[in-house]
Amino acid sequence: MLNEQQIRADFPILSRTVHGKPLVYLDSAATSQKPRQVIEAIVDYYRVHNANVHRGIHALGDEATELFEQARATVAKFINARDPREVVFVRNTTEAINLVARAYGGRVLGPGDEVWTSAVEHHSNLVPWQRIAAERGATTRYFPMDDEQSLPESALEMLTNRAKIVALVHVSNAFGTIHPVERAIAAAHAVGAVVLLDAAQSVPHMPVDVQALDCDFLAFSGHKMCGPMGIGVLWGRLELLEAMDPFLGGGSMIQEVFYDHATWAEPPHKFEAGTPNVADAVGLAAAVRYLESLGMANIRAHERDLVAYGLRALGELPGVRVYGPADPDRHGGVLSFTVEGIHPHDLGTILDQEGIAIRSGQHCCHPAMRALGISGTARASVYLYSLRQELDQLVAGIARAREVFDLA
Amino acid sequence: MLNEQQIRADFPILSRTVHGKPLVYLDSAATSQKPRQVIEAIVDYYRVHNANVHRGIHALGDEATELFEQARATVAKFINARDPREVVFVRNTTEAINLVARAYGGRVLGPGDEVWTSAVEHHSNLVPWQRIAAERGATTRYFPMDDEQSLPESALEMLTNRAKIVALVHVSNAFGTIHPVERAIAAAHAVGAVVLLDAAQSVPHMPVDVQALDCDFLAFSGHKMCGPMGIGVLWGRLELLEAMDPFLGGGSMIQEVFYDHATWAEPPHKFEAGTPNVADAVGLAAAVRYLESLGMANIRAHERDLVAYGLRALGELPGVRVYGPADPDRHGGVLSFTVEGIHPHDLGTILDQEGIAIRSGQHCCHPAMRALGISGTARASVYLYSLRQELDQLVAGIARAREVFDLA
Amino acid sequence: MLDELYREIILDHYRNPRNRGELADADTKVRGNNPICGDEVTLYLKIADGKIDAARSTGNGCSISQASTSMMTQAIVGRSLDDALALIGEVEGMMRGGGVPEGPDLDDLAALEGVRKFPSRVKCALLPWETLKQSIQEYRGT
Amino acid sequence: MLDELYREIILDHYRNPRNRGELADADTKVRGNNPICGDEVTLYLKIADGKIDAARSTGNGCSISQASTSMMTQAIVGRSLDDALALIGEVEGMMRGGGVPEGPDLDDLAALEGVRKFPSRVKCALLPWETLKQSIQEYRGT
Ligand SMILES: Cc1ncc(COP(=O)(O)O)c(C=O)c1O
Ligand SMILES: Cc1ncc(COP(=O)(O)O)c(C=O)c1O
Repeated sequence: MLNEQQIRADFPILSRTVHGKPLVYLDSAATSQKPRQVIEAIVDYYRVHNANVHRGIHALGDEATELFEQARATVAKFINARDPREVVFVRNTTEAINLVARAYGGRVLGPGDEVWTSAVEHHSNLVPWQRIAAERGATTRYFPMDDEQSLPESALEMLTNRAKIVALVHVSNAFGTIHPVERAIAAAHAVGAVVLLDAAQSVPHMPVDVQALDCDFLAFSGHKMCGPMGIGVLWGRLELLEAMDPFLGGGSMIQEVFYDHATWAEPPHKFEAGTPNVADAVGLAAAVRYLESLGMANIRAHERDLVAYGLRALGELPGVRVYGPADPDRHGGVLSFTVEGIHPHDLGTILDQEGIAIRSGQHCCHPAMRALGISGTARASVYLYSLRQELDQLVAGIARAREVFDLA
Repeated sequence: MLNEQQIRADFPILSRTVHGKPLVYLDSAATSQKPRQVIEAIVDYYRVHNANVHRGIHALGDEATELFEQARATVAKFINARDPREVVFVRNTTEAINLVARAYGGRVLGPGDEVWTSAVEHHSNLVPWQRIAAERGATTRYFPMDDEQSLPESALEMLTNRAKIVALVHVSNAFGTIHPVERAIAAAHAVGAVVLLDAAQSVPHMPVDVQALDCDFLAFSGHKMCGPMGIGVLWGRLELLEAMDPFLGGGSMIQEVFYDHATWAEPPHKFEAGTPNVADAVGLAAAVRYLESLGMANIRAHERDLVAYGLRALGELPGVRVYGPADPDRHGGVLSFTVEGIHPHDLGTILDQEGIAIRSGQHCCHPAMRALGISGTARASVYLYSLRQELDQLVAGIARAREVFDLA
Repeated sequence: MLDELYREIILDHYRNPRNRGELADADTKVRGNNPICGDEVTLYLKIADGKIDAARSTGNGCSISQASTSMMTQAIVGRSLDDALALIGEVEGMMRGGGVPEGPDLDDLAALEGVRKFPSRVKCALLPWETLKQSIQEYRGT
Repeated sequence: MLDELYREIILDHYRNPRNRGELADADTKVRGNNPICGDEVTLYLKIADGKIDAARSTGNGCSISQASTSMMTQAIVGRSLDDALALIGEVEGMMRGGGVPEGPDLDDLAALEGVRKFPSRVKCALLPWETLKQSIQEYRGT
């Protein structure tokens, strides 16, 4: 069980007001708020240790390098990576997926090959594959979704050995679905494909173990897990990272540079060109320690409770349709819904006047929305600091919106 | 004139000690220290405004978006860009150059075409061009350097209309040379090539006006100009940015996404895939305001004074050879030198014991070092918070090193 | 404050959009969309002698974008292309704090004034007007 | 503290490197480098019956890397490849806080112990030893 009061006191922003009302922040799937422990880690880095890394010789440089590599080790342990060298620091999930698309996909894909994703992917797990597939003469294919916006296991039979890469969202940001990725990973491996998991919405919210999952690449963003913006993680199997092309070229990713060619450093440095974002890597490590101090299983239990509560409360409202699995065991901290007669955008504005922050729209999932024949949904997403009482306020806000639109 | 005492009070790290001695930070070319104004801007962002941007509908999202776009406008004005849409936020100089290499170079380069850089480029302005040229069947060529490690104007005659891109360092991080880039830009334009300036070491240290320079792309890093790590800038002419391919694919950079294709947003968003580093963009804007409050011309005058002082002092030491122009008007805040009988690395360690942080090695310029037949240099680099007295300490430290090596 | 956004006249245009549907013999057909919220408008114009003879629209989105579209199709019929361009400018100006457009058939438009207090909704109100601008530019081949 | 790093014996090996130069009939020739500081070592080995018969080096770099190289070429001649591998392990261990290697021809090596208080210099001291490891692996074809 999480100590709600203590946790909320850790997040300075949660005590502010919006339009004169206390902030009810239900947009954590877009980005999470930051505890003071993370903010303080960044401040401490800049006030005391700041230097460039891996260029050593002076004390600050040594300290910064040690903090940076410790941050890598902290993240590696958090997702149970075999080796810290499997952790590449990037800006965000989007960059991580682009890195794999180009440096792995660009190497292995050829005409006739297939990249599989699903009907419910975030644009960040669609566009990079569309682009590299087009460049290499390969094809992108899509698993369909069932009527709970979940990946049906039967769809996995569509995989053949033409599939070289399977790139799947672990937990959907648009519908909250926790997809049965274990089966998908096994099915992909059975046809010889490697699997990238878009873990932007899973790593922040539940225990994730790359060895237990047996995936090949995992991508996630610091800013969605109590960490700072500007830092994200690509985890990859060491042997895959070693065999891959580099991504960006420049300082730090090289072994030796000549006028006519260059040789590459080993992973992870091979993929970290230029001055890395040391301060925010240090901030991310503080976020990981914060999450670990609460326990990822406890965080998931807290969110599961909220989602079960929210699914029930929203389901009782007239004209409300909630997307994603009805079973809270298969539903992450995202409540995605529509209210008949009120466009999600209008609902968002009305709730904002009550201090309630939700997100409305397509949630970077145009194709999925088009497939469902809707122009978007309203999305309330919870995190470790969210309260049942905030979902009550959401429900009251929806009632208010129905009044504004003369529906009540 | 800068108020030295007041400035030093703004930088918390400058009051720390190293090995029991007060820190003498002479490694600002690697990364600059951060004033409290910048640290506070980041803290304020996370404590009060944090949200994802461009996804609106709630007050925090509006505030974050406004801060982010204001930061863009602040940076645009700082370099005298015509339009804030010409400012693309990236991680660092390295990413900016890779972006142009791929999204512009990948589009315009073909067999027989040439990309020109110089003999003294940072790896970040070499490797991306080598890679894209190899991919497109084009050739990389290099302007030679004269015996002050400066670009000789006569070399510009080597350009023909096979040159499509000229990518030059504005101020050399390895030798401090302020290159005569205006002439190079005119020469490049005369043969129809576009010019990218690697301004990592110029924008932080002197007035830079993209319209006066008449360059086509400009790349620089926030962390070298009192700003946070993890944020950098690519400036490009709007019409070039509009004509370019996108770089990374994903959220925010799209107009519409379908299962089989996608269409792109306008610049700058077209190049900013995924959640941007809002907090550090806000921090960078605070850094720009800090620099502007001091005045870039004053900062340059301060550094010119230090460099003139340092060139004289180092030049008087036995066995010391200083690289780069002897004329301080053509020499940025970088003092790069060797001491006979003492390897730069050893010098770095000995100075570190005195609390003096310099950098030793090849400064990400392997080819230039190889061309000079040296295995590296020691580099002391100054910034707005540096003092003459710190250069005196450097000189005393070198004397101490000569003792350790029995040379005194 | 919400009352200023959701004025009765806006909700009326939202629920009962005017000039709704395709226009078979349209001279221009342009689609505009807002990638963030998913609002979309397809605008059909019939143009003769530099004048808008008919305007219809399809699409979907929030009350503001759809009401604005409906009001616009009412307001522009009978106007010259140059007048329409000027009107676009006036509506944009209103969103930045300028006055409300005045003239025949423009009364309803004043109801959009309240949108400017909701910065994230200004885009919604302007979507049809940007689509109109693009339609005129396409028609004129510029 | 500097005295522990720059012991007289290290400076001596730096100024007067032993076994310097190429080895014409070498069985292995391997180049190691440190991309950050530019230290480089090329190591030549003559190997017979699983034993190192001769070792020479070229290259350049800081006092620590070059002294370590010089000491290493002294220490390994006459040792079996397996003994050399074990010695690499001992030197690595010394850098992480273990004891100093003991045995014939190993006295000088103890002078490297002070390097471990300078974390950014450990890489310099280990460069020749890593190059040796790679040489043995190449020789054995693994
Ligand atoms: C001249 C020059 N170019 C490029 C870079 C690369 O900058 P960054 O590491 O911030 O990408 C640097 C700094 O290291 C530099 O000094
Ligand atoms: C499932 C999913 N994938 C990818 C992303 C992209 O993450 P980022 O914007 O941090 O790159 C997000 C968040 O927006 C997401 O929810």
